Amino acid sequence: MKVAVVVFPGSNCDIDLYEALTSVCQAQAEYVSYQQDNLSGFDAVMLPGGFSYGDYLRCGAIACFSKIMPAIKAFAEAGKPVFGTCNGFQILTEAGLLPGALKRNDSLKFVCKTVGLKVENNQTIFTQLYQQAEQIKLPIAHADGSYYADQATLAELEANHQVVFRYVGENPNGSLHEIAGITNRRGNVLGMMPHPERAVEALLGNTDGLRLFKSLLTGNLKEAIN
Amino acid sequence: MKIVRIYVTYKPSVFDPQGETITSAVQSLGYPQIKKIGVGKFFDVQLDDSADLEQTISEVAEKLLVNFNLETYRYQVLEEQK
Amino acid sequence: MKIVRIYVTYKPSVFDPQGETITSAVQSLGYPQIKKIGVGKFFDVQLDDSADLEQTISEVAEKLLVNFNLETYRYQVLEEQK
Amino acid sequence: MVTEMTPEEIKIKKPYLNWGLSEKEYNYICQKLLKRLPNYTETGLFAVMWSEHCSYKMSKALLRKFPSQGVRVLQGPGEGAGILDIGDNQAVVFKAESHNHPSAVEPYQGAATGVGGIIRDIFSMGARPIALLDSLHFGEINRPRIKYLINEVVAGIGDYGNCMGIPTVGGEITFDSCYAGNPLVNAMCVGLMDQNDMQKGRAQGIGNAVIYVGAKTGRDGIHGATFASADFADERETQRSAVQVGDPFMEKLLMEACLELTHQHQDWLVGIQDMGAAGLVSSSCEMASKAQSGMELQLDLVPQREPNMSAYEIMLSESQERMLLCVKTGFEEEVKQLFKDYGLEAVVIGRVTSGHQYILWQHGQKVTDIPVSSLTEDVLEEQVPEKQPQRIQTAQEPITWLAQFDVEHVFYQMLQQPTIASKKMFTQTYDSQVRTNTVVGPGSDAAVLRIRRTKKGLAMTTDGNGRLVYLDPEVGGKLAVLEAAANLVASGAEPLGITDCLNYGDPHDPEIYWELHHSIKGMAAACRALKIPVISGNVSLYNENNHQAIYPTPMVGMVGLIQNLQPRATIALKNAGDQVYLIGT
Ligand SMILES: Nc1ncnc2c1ncn2[C@@H]1O[C@H](COP(=O)(O)OP(=O)(O)O)[C@@H](O)[C@H]1O
Repeated sequence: MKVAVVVFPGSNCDIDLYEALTSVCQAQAEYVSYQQDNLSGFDAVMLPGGFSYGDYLRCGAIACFSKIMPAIKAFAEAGKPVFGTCNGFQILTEAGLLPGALKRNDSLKFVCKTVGLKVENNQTIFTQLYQQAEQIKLPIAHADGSYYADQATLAELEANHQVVFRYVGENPNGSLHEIAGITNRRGNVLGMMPHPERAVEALLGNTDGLRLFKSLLTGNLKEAIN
Repeated sequence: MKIVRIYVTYKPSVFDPQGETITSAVQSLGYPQIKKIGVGKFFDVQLDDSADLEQTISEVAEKLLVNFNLETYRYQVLEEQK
Repeated sequence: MKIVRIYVTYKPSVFDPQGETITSAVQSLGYPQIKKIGVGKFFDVQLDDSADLEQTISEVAEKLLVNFNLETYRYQVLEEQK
Repeated sequence: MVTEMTPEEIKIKKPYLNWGLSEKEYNYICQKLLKRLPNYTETGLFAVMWSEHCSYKMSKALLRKFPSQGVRVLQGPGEGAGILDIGDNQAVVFKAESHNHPSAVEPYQGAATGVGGIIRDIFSMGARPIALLDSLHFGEINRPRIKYLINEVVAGIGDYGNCMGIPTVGGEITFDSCYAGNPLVNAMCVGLMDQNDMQKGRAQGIGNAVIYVGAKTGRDGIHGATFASADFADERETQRSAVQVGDPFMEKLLMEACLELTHQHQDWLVGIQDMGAAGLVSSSCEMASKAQSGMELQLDLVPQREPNMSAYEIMLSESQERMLLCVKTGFEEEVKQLFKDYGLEAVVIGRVTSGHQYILWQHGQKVTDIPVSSLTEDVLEEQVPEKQPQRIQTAQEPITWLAQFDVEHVFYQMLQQPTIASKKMFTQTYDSQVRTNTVVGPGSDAAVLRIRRTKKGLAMTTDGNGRLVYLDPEVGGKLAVLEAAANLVASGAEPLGITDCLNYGDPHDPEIYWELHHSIKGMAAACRALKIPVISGNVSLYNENNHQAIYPTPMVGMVGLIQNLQPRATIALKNAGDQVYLIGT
């Protein structure tokens, strides 16, 4: 399996994703510039965290007009896995690949810390190695992570089990329904504010994110998601 | 040259933490006569006269400047310059 | 009840990285007819009728809403409500 | 545009006194260096280059006391940052910088641009910045203005580093009323590099191009020092602002582009330096001076954000996110294209020339023609009288004080001191983990970062204690170094080197100069005893408010090496029943 790590101007967790995939999981990964327009040869696409275009205007808003975006959309429409963390999640919502939006945290401040999460749906290609309802811990680092969608959208997300990760204990940003990560309807696009790529090595104190990458890399959950 | 001001605000149903924070800060500074402060942003767009104003503005707003999940907008032509 | 809208912008000499970035994004989206986009914020202040409008607004603007190192403001009475 | 004074009018009206140049210096420049009267632009260049901030004319003699040699030292003081050998052909690069005065005026942008500046110092050496630390000192938290300062400074530091994707991993925050009118905002950046990628800030090779890259030049921060004390009522009315605004997104692009240039195209590049204090003049003439070259610049080619800027304004502007390169003839187009790919503008603004003149052209006129070294090397070092403060003379005898007190009560009271209490509410707003190398983040003795693909780690800390230095500058200076070293050792690292920020009041006050002298003496003695060289640093003087100086506050930034990084013993107590030892005297 070969993974594309898309680099936008201002992305800064690109290396973290790449290293989690390559040096930790021994997978094949390549950086793909926002100026490219095709993703052929890749089996999965990941959008890293950071501050694309400085987060000017709105987080992720300008990045979703990059040349690579149509290719990412086509990739998602073909049912292949697309993953976005933090700014990557924001880009996916701005591009309409995921519903809703991410607002300024209720505290109005950037917050970097480790939070508790509950795995709400382990029937996805990204979470199949977690237990259903398992509690894990992952780092967050964002100023705009408060998930918002209107009531109808929220009801739909819940009904379709699209909420994959929910904050437990404390809601660090004011997200509605304590939402930390969601998929699209089909389950092949996952966006989440927490950073699993920061939790893949014992040396750095947390390995709860490792199974997300391993879930994806072991592949073959076709049955489970369809 | 025309200048068009586009006003963007949160939809009424969306909680605006900044507005809340500012309102309570103002009240604690001792201004009970202020009931509420809402916050928004605006964009002053300088346009060539040749441009189809209405279409350009609504396109740019809808594609880029406004996120319809959260926000709504209005605009106003500020001035026409020679 | 009155609503006063306070417009806050950077002073003309201050570098506005956000405006620059948005302008070039819009131009590269294919809108050469847009020459420049400036960014500002506004505050809609709901005031009791009893309040001394001019004084209250200038006080609140100067104490809280505006950073005079970089910004300047104007205001406008939007509406008077019963 | 204002008409500029003629050389004769300058001689008579002495505007340079307001720009910080003394009459003695002016006369020396006229009689000994130029043998003519300098024009308006030239006078301005002298004033800024001969300021303490750029020339260290008062502190130079004292800074020589620091040991700056050592087997690991690849680059000592004198460049953008110091460099130390850490084996395996790798090197660690670091420097600290103060942004006290800009932060007192406009705390958010002041702190943010301080961080931006120190990051440029690191990547201009060819290193990738891997960590940021800060050292912040504020007044007691008892007034809204102080709270505002704290929140804005912390937000400014956090937002800049977070956006750049450089983790802010450590630092210190203290509160004391002496900093109420003059907060201290010091930032340190640490970088990592392959030794082959080392760069220098020099311009040599006749005909080689001088290239300007990054943001456009505006009227930002011109005479920052004078602005810091300017009357704000005037600023409001004029609707003008000289505050420098940071653009971390631009800096991120600039950093990636410069790293690509220095790592992959060394054959194109001769030298690289950031435009920091005194912007274009200081970077260009320092680059020429270090290589004993001459330089000619065409100011009309400098990208400008505002119309009608004078030569003086262009040269002195402190607009942020700009770099100056010296590029070999024939590679100009390649360099321009490289920056264009990052969405950045690179412009040839001049050439290295034979001889040693510094020549500026604007609108077809030669506006400056002076020897390069007159701006950099010929600065008159200033002899400053010093005097031991009365309080120290009278406090020679230690007082023994034994009192009965309730240990538990005092313990709780201590924990409530803001200086001692947890700083989590601030450090949580810093991304301390981005780039996934942070083994130990904020809240420990020192931060620890691993070096990927090696077994090694780097530990780093900033420490300073103005109160101790105030009580006894020499002992306090020693303690600052010792505390930093102890923090590294407790984190399992061998201390390698020091950067510092020397924050003091007005050095023309003999007592303050004495404090500066004696605290440097103490620091230097501790450095020698521990064999830790000082490889970079910064001096910030005139930290006063209403003639009340801050405590003399030298900040020590220290970096150490861990040869074999394992999950470390960290500061947290682990198990009930574990024993606690007190080691030392
Ligand atoms: N207190 C100090 N201790 C050691 N070196 C210092 C000190 N102050 C300045 N230096 C060195 O002197 C040189 C010039 O410093 P500075 O003017 O601050 O550089 P920059 O223009 O990059 O800010 C640098 O190499 C710096 O490391």
